[in-house]
Amino acid sequence: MTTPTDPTSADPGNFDAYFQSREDTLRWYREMLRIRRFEELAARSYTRGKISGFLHLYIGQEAIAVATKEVLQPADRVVSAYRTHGFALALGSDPRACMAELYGKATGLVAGVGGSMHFFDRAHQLWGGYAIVGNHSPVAAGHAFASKYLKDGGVTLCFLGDGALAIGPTHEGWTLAGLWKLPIVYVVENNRYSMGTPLSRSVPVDDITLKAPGYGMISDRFRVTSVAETAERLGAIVKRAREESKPALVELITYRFRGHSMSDPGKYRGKEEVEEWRRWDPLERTYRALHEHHGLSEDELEALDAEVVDEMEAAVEFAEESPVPEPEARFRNITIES
Amino acid sequence: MTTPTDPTSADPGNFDAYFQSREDTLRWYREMLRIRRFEELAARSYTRGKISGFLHLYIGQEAIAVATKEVLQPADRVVSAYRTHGFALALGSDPRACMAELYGKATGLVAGVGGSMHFFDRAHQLWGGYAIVGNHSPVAAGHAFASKYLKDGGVTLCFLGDGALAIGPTHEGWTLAGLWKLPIVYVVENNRYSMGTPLSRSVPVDDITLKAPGYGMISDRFRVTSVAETAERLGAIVKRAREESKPALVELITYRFRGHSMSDPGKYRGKEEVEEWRRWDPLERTYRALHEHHGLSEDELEALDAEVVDEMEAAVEFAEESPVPEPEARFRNITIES
Amino acid sequence: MPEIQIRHAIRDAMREEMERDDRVFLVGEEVGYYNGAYKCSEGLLDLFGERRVIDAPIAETGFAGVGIGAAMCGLRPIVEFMTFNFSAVAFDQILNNAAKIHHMTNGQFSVPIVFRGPNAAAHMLGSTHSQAFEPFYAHVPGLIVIAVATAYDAKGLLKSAIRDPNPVVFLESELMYSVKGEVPEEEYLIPIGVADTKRAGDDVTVITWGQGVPVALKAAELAAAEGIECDVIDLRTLRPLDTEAVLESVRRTNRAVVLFHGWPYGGVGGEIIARIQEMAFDHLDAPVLRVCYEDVPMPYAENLEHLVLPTPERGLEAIREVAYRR
Amino acid sequence: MPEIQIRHAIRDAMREEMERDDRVFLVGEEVGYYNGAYKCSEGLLDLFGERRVIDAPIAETGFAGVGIGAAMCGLRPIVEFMTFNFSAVAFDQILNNAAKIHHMTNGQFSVPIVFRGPNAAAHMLGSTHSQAFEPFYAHVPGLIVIAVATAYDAKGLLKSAIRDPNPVVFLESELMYSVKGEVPEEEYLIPIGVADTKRAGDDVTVITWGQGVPVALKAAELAAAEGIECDVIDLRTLRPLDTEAVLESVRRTNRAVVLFHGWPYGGVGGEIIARIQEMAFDHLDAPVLRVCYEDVPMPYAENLEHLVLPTPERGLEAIREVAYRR
Ligand SMILES: Cc1ncc(C[n+]2csc(CCOP(=O)(O)OP(=O)(O)O)c2C)c(N)n1
Ligand SMILES: Cc1ncc(C[n+]2csc(CCOP(=O)(O)OP(=O)(O)O)c2C)c(N)n1
Ligand SMILES: [Mg+2]
Ligand SMILES: [Mg+2]
Repeated sequence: MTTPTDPTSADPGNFDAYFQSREDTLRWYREMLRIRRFEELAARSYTRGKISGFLHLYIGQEAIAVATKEVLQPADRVVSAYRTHGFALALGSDPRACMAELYGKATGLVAGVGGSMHFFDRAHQLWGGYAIVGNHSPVAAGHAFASKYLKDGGVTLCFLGDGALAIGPTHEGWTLAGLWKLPIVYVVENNRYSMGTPLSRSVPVDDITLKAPGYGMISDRFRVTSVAETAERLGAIVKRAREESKPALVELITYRFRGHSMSDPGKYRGKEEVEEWRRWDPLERTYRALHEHHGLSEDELEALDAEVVDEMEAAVEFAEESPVPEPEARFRNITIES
Repeated sequence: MTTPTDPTSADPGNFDAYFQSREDTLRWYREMLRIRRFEELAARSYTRGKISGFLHLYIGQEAIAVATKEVLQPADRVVSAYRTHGFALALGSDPRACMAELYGKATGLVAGVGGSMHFFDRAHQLWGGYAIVGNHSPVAAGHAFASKYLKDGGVTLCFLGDGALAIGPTHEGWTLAGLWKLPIVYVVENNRYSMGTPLSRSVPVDDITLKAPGYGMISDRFRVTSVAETAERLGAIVKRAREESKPALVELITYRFRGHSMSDPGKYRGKEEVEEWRRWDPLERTYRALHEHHGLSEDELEALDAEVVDEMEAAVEFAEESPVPEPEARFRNITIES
Repeated sequence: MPEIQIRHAIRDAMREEMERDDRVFLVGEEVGYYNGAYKCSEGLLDLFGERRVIDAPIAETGFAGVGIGAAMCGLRPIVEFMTFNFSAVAFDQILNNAAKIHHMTNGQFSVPIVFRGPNAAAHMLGSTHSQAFEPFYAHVPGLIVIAVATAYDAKGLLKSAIRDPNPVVFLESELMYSVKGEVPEEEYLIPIGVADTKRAGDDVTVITWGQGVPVALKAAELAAAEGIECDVIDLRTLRPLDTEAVLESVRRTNRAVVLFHGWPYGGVGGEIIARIQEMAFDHLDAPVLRVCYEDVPMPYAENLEHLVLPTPERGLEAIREVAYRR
Repeated sequence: MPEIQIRHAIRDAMREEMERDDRVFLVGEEVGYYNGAYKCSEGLLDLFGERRVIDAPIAETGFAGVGIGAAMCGLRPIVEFMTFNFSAVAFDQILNNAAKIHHMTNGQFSVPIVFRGPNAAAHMLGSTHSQAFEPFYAHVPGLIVIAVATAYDAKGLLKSAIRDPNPVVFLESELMYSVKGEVPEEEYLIPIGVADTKRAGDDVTVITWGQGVPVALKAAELAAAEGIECDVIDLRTLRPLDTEAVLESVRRTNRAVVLFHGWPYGGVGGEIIARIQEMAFDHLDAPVLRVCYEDVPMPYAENLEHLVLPTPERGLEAIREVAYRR
């Protein structure tokens, strides 16, 4: 396990410039917490047999989705793989619709036809939700192509896992982005594992940005420890992509605290490893910043948490009470009558 | 048009160390000439309607195939794309069988089922002959995998065009080679064009070896102006791949003097460009080295040429007189009875 | 009416639609400066410039995916595969993205895209370059699949395909690009999903499409010389199938042959037979026969290739057989 | 005989063949340290080490191609696709390299490789993860395609597949991995290309394979309760098809239903129908019907998915219909 900054060498409790604004810190905390509580409840529903199929939790990576929302302008698009709940919630999707989607209900984000892996919410700039590893890379390049073609000023942010680096479609999207100078930022959420496979068994190099020059892309690379820093550095890259219509690669080093999906016990990594990474959990650090640095009391923070839990419990209730799709729904949206 | 050394800045008539040995120079000249004359006659047969389908000529790139033969050991394998006549002849395939293959005759290299794009000659270390751009990259990695698995000491040399850099399968082969430390050398024959597309419209970078670090590969890059230099530098990389079981990338800058295939008039590039590259034609330079440096007379060189032409005319004659495959041949080698 | 080559009918369709709608663009290998590997886009770069006629590197998954992503944004991409053989490396994009995004997103997005290019065997290109791809695409719900055989159909259907809100796989033929046919000067569209009777007859129904059409017509001519009159139905659209047109004919002739370029197992041929026997069971006087490639990878040698391909003679034999005339 | 799960039958087949032949190795995502996404390779890494049980990154084209290249060198790779849905990104390797290299090289090389993994819908995985791939592969000459439905068949056929000199596509079922069945302790092989009658009857032939088998058997049970006795033929090998077994039964029953997991258009279902009507035309008393997925991308919602899938009830309906009992 290597990280750009050895987690033991710095102090995760050092609340630097990135936590200075009380208001922002509180807002980001709340947003990250919303994602975490949503997913914890989704996991509970899964365990209770109310949700089926695959359920991939984003717990540990929430800061990325929240930071993404910070840097987004209205014409921008977010495209991600199948670990998408966090993006949906951060971008503004209704948690009730999200939860109902997991339940396969008619009120779901895509009316129950997609499930956890296939979230799309156009109104909130979420352009997927792709479940075949890497196959969204050229599609996202296509969005950026359209932005350039239509001169709409939009930037596409395409998120992919460290597990998507070996596959050809990723490479082809990057190649066309580099060749055609598309306004796109490819963001590798390097959570160190693809299912049970550590980075060292899926990519020939540890530093993924070593790939950038071969595509004519600039790059950045850092560990995600706060929304603020992530938004700042990601924002700078997005700005350049927007202004110069040039693609870029960002490697975000992060960690998922749960298994790959609900069926994965995560035996391939030790407790200590997980514990070490927990010290850097952005949500946890933000909690401490609020508590220790901005003086929010435990009670205040608990009240906030309760509010968030209420919102998400309401989402669960909504999902449970929603009707299943009507039988005819299975024939909808196959082809469009012209 | 960019080249690592500007063709006008050096003197193509400077016969350096790479042409010192009279014997070697003569041998290499002959081998290159064999390929050129073979292909000129194939082109003639094509124009006469005796050969059909696609015919991709190697004229201008012959030094690469001849140098490859120099560095090969018995357990090694050569895998190439569809521009393969040169490799076949340099590696020792019977020119008669090669020509008969182009004619679609029963006596062809693969009994007439493959044609120009699908040459295979196992006995002479030619493992294809692949006509889908890039899809031999992982297959070649598989040969290298087998060498490592079986500890046979072999290195696989996988040749691909500059046009194969954008496609995913190339990337996946390189990734697995890098990850699994396979004894393979990927050689990009950068002849500056894929069909009518110049490098600048197919790859986001001009220096292809910029890609190597992203795959954990070492690399080399140079213009092909002689068999000797090519063999020396390629040989050094192959040696390292063999001894350390590590993949490498070599970019060879070269040029094809003919169109992409027989049906391509090559209008996308100017006469001057072609003329400029002709000054660097390794065959031409070797001729001049023999004549000017080693003192072979024009008559001697002409006699040699006549010998080679005779060999290739005999191949044409053989092809013309060979029988077409018998009808039953179309049901052969579909599946093997077990 | 002027006679033009199929390649020019295709070009004219693209040109007219590009003139009509700025959202339409063409992307593919050699479509611009080279004017198309088979000259189907001749002159378009000059007319529309690099913004709308885009030379792609060899990255079929990449530019198919870019097309899909652009279509989701409201553009109307035409993606040319130099041949459909090269769509195999983009298979996942077509199967999982083009075909399903409208469905998966509950209609939030649509993918109005055309994938076009030559399909099936040309002449002596060997096994990797001689394949018919309709069995792979017609199988997939969410796609429209079209195969054209005349200049008239090529132009009218391609224009409809470009305007269609769905992903369309549009199959042409390298061998037939220079075949000429009448094309009206005024604008016209041909509806997707409607078969066309290319020759009328009451004895045997011959169902065909794409490169099979001229073979079937020639076979019908041979049959006519023997007194067997064939109804030659050019399906034109393979998905959705114009089942009614086929059934109407079979109910009349009580005999059918399916003649096409492609391997026998399953595919469009199998589908047509399954539907005929299901929906016109009592009308059939003989089993429906298939005339197509032999079940082998295409050999390069001219004589072998000829033996593998469906010919008018093999068509005639099947027609005779279903008519019990051998 | 001991009863074991299908996943263990698969593992035992691989283990035995790996013990027998050092050239056999397993490569795929999570096959090693994770013991297989569906635990089909449990314990194999411990037994054979990293040389022979190889965790691959997500690069299906890459490791399928490596398998093909290694097979050409005389090795005997088993390539696991985590599910066959992910073989779509490796389609070209299977279509153009695995299937054709023996042919293209005039027999200089062979490709003794097995591509295996779960196929077709599992439970609520959505449209990208619920597809049946046999229509794509059974269409292609040069490939062998197998689909198994019992522990006994899985073990015996996988061992044969691993020893077979040809490229084999071996289709399993995620839903059925934990289904138990009797498997002899002593070694046995099942020949490729031979169908198996899973239930005997003289009224209606039900042709099925893979995940369709338990559905067909249940449908046959329901039919039996109504006095209709079904011959349930499990094809087991889809290419080459055991046409004789099908015809023998249909000539007896004069009625047939094809029941399978997968989309209707074309495919193995279409092929079987085409062959039956061609070769047993005079024996058929009713059209052959298909019971399979509805012609739509698979929806996620449980109720919708259930409606799309073939069920014993839908099987029964078709059986009744061909038996003219409704
Ligand atoms: C082409 C393809 N192969 C395999 C899979 C199965 N699969 C789904 S997710 C996954 C791991 C992906 O890991 P990574 O990209 O690192 O994303 P993370 O799960 O860490 O967010 C695998 C192997 C797939 N969906 N698509
Ligand atoms: C996947 C795929 N797409 C397209 C083609 C058609 N095609 C054949 S060769 C070629 C150009 C390849 O150029 P390059 O790799 O530079 O090799 P060169 O011809 O210069 O030797 C193209 C586009 C193909 N064979 N395979
Ligand atoms: Mg990961
Ligand atoms: Mg080139």
